[in-house]
Amino acid sequence: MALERLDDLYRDAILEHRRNPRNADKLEDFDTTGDAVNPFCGDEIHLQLKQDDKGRITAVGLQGEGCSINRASGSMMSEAAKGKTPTEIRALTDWVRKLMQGDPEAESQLSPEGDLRNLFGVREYPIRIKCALLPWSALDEALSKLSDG
Amino acid sequence: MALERLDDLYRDAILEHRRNPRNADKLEDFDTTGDAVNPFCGDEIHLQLKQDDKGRITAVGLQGEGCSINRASGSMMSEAAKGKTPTEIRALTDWVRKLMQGDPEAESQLSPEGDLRNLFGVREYPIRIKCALLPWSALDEALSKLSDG
Amino acid sequence: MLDVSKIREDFPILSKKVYDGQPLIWLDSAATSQKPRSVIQSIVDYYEGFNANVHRGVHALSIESTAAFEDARQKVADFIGAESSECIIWTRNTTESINLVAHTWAQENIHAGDEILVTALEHHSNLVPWQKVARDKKATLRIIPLAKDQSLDLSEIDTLINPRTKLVAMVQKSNSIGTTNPVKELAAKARAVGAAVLVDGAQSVPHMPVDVADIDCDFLAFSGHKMLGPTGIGVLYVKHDILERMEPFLRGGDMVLEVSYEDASWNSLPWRFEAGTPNMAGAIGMGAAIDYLNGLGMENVRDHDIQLTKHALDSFKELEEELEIYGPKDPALRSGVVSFHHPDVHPHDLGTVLDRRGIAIRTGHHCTMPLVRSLGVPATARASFYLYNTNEEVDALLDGIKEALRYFGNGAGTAG
Amino acid sequence: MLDVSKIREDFPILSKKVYDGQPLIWLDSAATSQKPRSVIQSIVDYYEGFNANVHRGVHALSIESTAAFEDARQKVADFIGAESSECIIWTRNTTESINLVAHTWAQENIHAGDEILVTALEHHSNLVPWQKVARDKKATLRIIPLAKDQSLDLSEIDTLINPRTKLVAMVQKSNSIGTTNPVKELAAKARAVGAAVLVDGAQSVPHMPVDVADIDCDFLAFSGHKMLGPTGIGVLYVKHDILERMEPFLRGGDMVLEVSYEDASWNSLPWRFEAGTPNMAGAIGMGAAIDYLNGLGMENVRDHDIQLTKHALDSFKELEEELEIYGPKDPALRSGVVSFHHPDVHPHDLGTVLDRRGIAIRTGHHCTMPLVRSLGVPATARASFYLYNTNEEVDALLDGIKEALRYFGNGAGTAG
Ligand SMILES: Cc1ncc(COP(=O)(O)O)c(C=O)c1O
Ligand SMILES: Cc1ncc(COP(=O)(O)O)c(C=O)c1O
Repeated sequence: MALERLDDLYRDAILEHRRNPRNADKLEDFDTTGDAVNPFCGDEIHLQLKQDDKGRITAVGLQGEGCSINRASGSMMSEAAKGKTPTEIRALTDWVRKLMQGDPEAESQLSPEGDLRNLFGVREYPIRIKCALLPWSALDEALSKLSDG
Repeated sequence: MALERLDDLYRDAILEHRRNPRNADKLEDFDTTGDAVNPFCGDEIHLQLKQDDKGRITAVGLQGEGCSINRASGSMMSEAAKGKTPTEIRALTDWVRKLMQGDPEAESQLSPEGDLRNLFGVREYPIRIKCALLPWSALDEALSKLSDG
Repeated sequence: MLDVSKIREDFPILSKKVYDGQPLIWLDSAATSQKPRSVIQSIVDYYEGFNANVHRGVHALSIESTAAFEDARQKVADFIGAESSECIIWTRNTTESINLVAHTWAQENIHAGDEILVTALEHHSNLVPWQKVARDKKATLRIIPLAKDQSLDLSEIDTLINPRTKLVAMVQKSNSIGTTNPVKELAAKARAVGAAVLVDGAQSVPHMPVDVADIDCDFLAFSGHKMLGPTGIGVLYVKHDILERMEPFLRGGDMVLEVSYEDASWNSLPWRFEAGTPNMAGAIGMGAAIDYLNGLGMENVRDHDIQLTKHALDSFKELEEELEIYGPKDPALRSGVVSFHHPDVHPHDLGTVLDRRGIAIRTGHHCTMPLVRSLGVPATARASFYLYNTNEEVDALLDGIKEALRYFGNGAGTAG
Repeated sequence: MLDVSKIREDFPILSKKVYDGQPLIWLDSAATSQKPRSVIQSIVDYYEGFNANVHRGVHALSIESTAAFEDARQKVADFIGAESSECIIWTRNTTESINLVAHTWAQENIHAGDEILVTALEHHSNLVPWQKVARDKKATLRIIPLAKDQSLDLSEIDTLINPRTKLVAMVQKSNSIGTTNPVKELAAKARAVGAAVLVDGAQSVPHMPVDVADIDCDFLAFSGHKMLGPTGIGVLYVKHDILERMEPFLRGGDMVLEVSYEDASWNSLPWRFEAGTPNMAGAIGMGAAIDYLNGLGMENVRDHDIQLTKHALDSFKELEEELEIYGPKDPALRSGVVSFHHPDVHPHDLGTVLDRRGIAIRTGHHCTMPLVRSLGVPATARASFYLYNTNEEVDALLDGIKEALRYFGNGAGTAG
C-alpha cells in the first residue's frame, strides 16, 4: 500500500503539528521579524521574535501559507527556538540544513532536538526539502537583523 | 572498384570538357553579360553573349573558377547556347533544371542536346547539382538584361 | 477513435513501474509528453546510421542527414499548413521561438506609444519577453482579462484591439487550465487594425489540428517535446513575406552567405535564422513524431482529449462541494488539462501522495504565476492528458485524491 | 595511448558500409563527431526510463530527470575546471553560447571607441556576432593577423591589445587548419589591460585538456556534438562574478523567480540563463560523453590526435611538390586537422572521389571564409581526426588523393 511508505514522510508528529501549529499568533511586541517566500510553490512565512535581556528568545510568532512539510517544520522550529540564544539557534539551523542535505554526522545527532527529528523523512523527497527549509530562512533573516546578530 | 561508379558522374565527355573548356575566351564585343557566384564553394562564373540581328546568340565567352562539374556544365552550355534564340535557350535551361531535379519527363528527352546529356549523372550527387547549375544562373541573368528578354 | 491500448504498447516508458511496483500513470503531458518507440528509434538510427553535419557536405552521410533534416522541416510545414518549408525555423523550444520574434521583428516594428496585447492566460514564455519589449520601446503591454470561468472576457475586445495595437500575442490552449482561445476570431480583429498575430501553440499543436492559413497568423511557436518529439527542438513558423524582411537573430556559421573580416551577408530562408550546427537528431525525431501523430489523425487526438476531460469532469463531480476546478465547464472549450485545488490539502502534499501511487501530476503555478495568483490560491494541482491516457487512469487519479483527503483532510486547511 | 581498435567497437556507425560495401572512414570530426554506444544508450535510457520536465516536479520521474540533468552540468563543470556548476549554462551549440555573450555582457560593456579583438583564424560564429556588436556600439573590430605558416602573427600584439581593448575573443584550436593558439598567454595580456577574454573552445575542448582556471578566461564556449555528445546541446561557461552581474538573455519559463502581469524577477544561477524546457536528453547525453572522454583521459586523446597528424604530415610528404598543406608544420602546434589544396583537383572533385571510396572529408571554407580567401584558394579539402581514427585510415586518404590525381590530374587546373 503506497500510503504506508508515505508515513515515513508524513510522520504523526508532522501531521499533528500541521493540524495544530504552535506559536501561530502574531506577536504585537517583538524585537525582530523575518519573512521568506518561495514563489515557485506560493509558500510564505512571516516570523516575529521577542528576546529577553540576555538575548534569549522568549516568544515566537509564525504565520504563513504552505504545505504540511513547510507548516510542520515551522511549527517545530518555533518550539525549538524558544529559550535559545541566537548563537544556539544558528547551530540548530545549521544542523537542520545538514540533516536535509544527508550529512551523516547530522544524522548521528538525531536525538537531541525533540520533534525536529521527524523532518528526517523529507530527505527522501528532494523537491520538498525547500518546503521544510523555508521557515528556517525566515529565522535566519530575523536573527541577522538583530544588533548582536 | 569505387572509381568505376564515379564514371557515371565523371563521364568522359565531362572530363574532356573540363580539360578543354569551349568558348573560354573573354568576348570584347558583347551584347550582355551575366555573373554568378556560389560563395559556399568559392565558385564563380562570368559570361558574355553576342547576338545577331535576329537575336540569335552568335558568340559566347565564359570564364570562372570551379570544380569539374561546374566547368564542364559551363562549357557544354556555351556550345548549346550558340545559334539559339533567348526563347530557345530558356526552354533549354528549363530542361536542364528539370533534369537535375529528377523530372522523368526531362529524362525521356535526354537525346536531343548533345553533350549536355552527360550531366545526367550529377543527379545522384545532390550536393553537386548546384555546381552544375551555376553557369545556367549566369546565363539567366545575361538573358534577363536583354531588352527583348 | 484511438485504440489506446495499442498506442500504449508503442511507449516503452508506460510499462515502467515506479517505487516498488506502482505502474506509472503519466498525467503530466502538458509539461512534457512521453515518446513512442518510433521517435526514440529515429534518433538511434540517426546516430548509428548517418550522423553528419548538414548542408554543404560532399560525402554520403552528410547528404543523407541533410535530406532527412530538410525532410523533417517539410513535414512540420505540412503539419501546420505552412505555405512553404522556408517558413519553418528550427529553435530549441517555444520559448526561444517567441524570443526570436521579440529580438527581431519586434525590434523593427514596435515603437513608442504602440500596444502589445496578450491574454491573462499566458505562459511566462509569452509574457516576460513582451514585458521587456514594451519597456525597451516605451510601448504598453495590455492584457485581455478573464471571465469568471477563466475563459477570455472579450467584452472590451474592440477597445483592447485598436489602431495602436501592433501585436496580439496569445496562447491558443492554456497549459494551466486547458482553455482553448478563439485565436482565429481574434486574429481577424487584429488584422482589421493592422496588427501582427503571434500564436503560442505549445499546447494546441500537439493536441488538435492547427492550420496557420486558417488562423491567418504571422507567427506560430511550439515545442517538439510536448508532441511526442525529442527535447531540444522547437519550431517558429513565420509568414513568408514577413520572414523575408526580418533581420537575422543569432549569427555565425550556416546562416551566412558571404563573410569577410569586416562584414557578412545572409543565407537564404530559412537557414538565415539557424546559426551554428542545428539539433539534427532533434529535428529528425520531430519528423518521426509528426509521422506518428499523422498516423493517428489530429482530429482523433483532440477527440480523445475531450473524452478524457469529460470523464474527469464528470467523475470529479463527486467532490464538487470541496474541490475547486478551474476553467470553462464545457470540454469542447477546454480539454487535455484539469487544474484544481482543495482547501484542505496543499497541492504539494497531494502531489506527493499521488506520486507514491505512481501518478505523476504537476503542482504549482505551471509557469502562469499571474494567472494562478488571480485564482486566489498559492498553487493548483494539474492533471494533463494525452493520446496514451485512459479513463482508468483518470479513475486512479480520483481514488488518489480521495485517499489524500482521508489522510490530510480534517479541515486543517492550507492557510496558516 | 589509446586502444583504438577497442574504442572503434564502441561506435556503431564505424562498422557501417557506404555505397556498395566501402567501410566508412570518418575524417570529418571537426564538423561533427560520431557517438559511442554509451551516449546513444543514455538518450534511450532517458526516454524509456525517466523522461520528465526538470525542476519543481513533485513526482518520481521529474526528480530523477532533474538529478540527472544537474549531474551532467556538474560533470561539465569538473571537465573544464569551472569553479562551480552555477557557471555552466546549457545552450544549443557554440554559436548560441557566443551570441549569448554578445547579447548580454557585450551590450553592457562595449561602448563607442572600444575595441574588440579577434584572430584571423575565427570561425564565422566567433566573428559575425562581434561585427554586429562593433557596428551597433560604434566600437572597432580588430584582427590578429597570420604569420606565413598560418599561426598567429604576434609581433604587434602589444599594440593590438591596448587599453581600449574591452574583449579578446579567440579560437583556441582552428577548425579550419588545426592551429592551436596560445590563449593563456593572450588572456594574460588581455587581463593586463582590463579586457575580458572569450575562448571559442569548439575544437579544443573535445581534443585536449582545457582548464578555465588555468587559462583564466571569462567565457568558454563549446558544443556537445563535436565531443561525442548529442546534437542540440552546447555550453557556455562564464566566470562566476561576471555571470552574477549579467542580465538574462532569453526570457520565459524556468528563468524567472516571480512574475506578475507587469514585471518579473529572475531565478538564481545558472537557471536564469536557461529559458523554457531545456534539452534534457541532450544534457544527459553530454554527461555520458564526458564520462567516456574521462575514461580515456584527455591527455591521451590529444596525444592520439598529434600522432595521427604527424603520420599524415609525414605521409603527405610524398606529394609535397604539388600539395599545399596549411598551418604550422609542428604537430604540437596544430593537430587533429589537415587542410590542403592541390592545384589540379578542385576540392569538391576530390571530396567526391574520396566519398566514393567511403572516405568522408569536408571541402569548402569550413565556416572560415575570410581565412580561406586569405590562403588564395577558393576552398580547401580538410581531413579531421579524432580518437577513433587510425593510421590505416590516413593511408587510405592518401591513396584516395593519389587516385584522384590520376583521374583528374593533367595539369588542367581549377582556374578557368
Ligand atoms: C572553432 C569553431 N567555432 C565555432 C563552431 C561552431 O560550432 P556550432 O556549429 O556547434 O555552433 C565550430 C564548429 O563548426 C568551430 O569549429
Ligand atoms: C502554453 C505554453 N507556452 C509556452 C511554453 C513553453 O514551452 P517550452 O518550455 O518548450 O519553451 C509552454 C510549456 O511549458 C506552454 O505550455
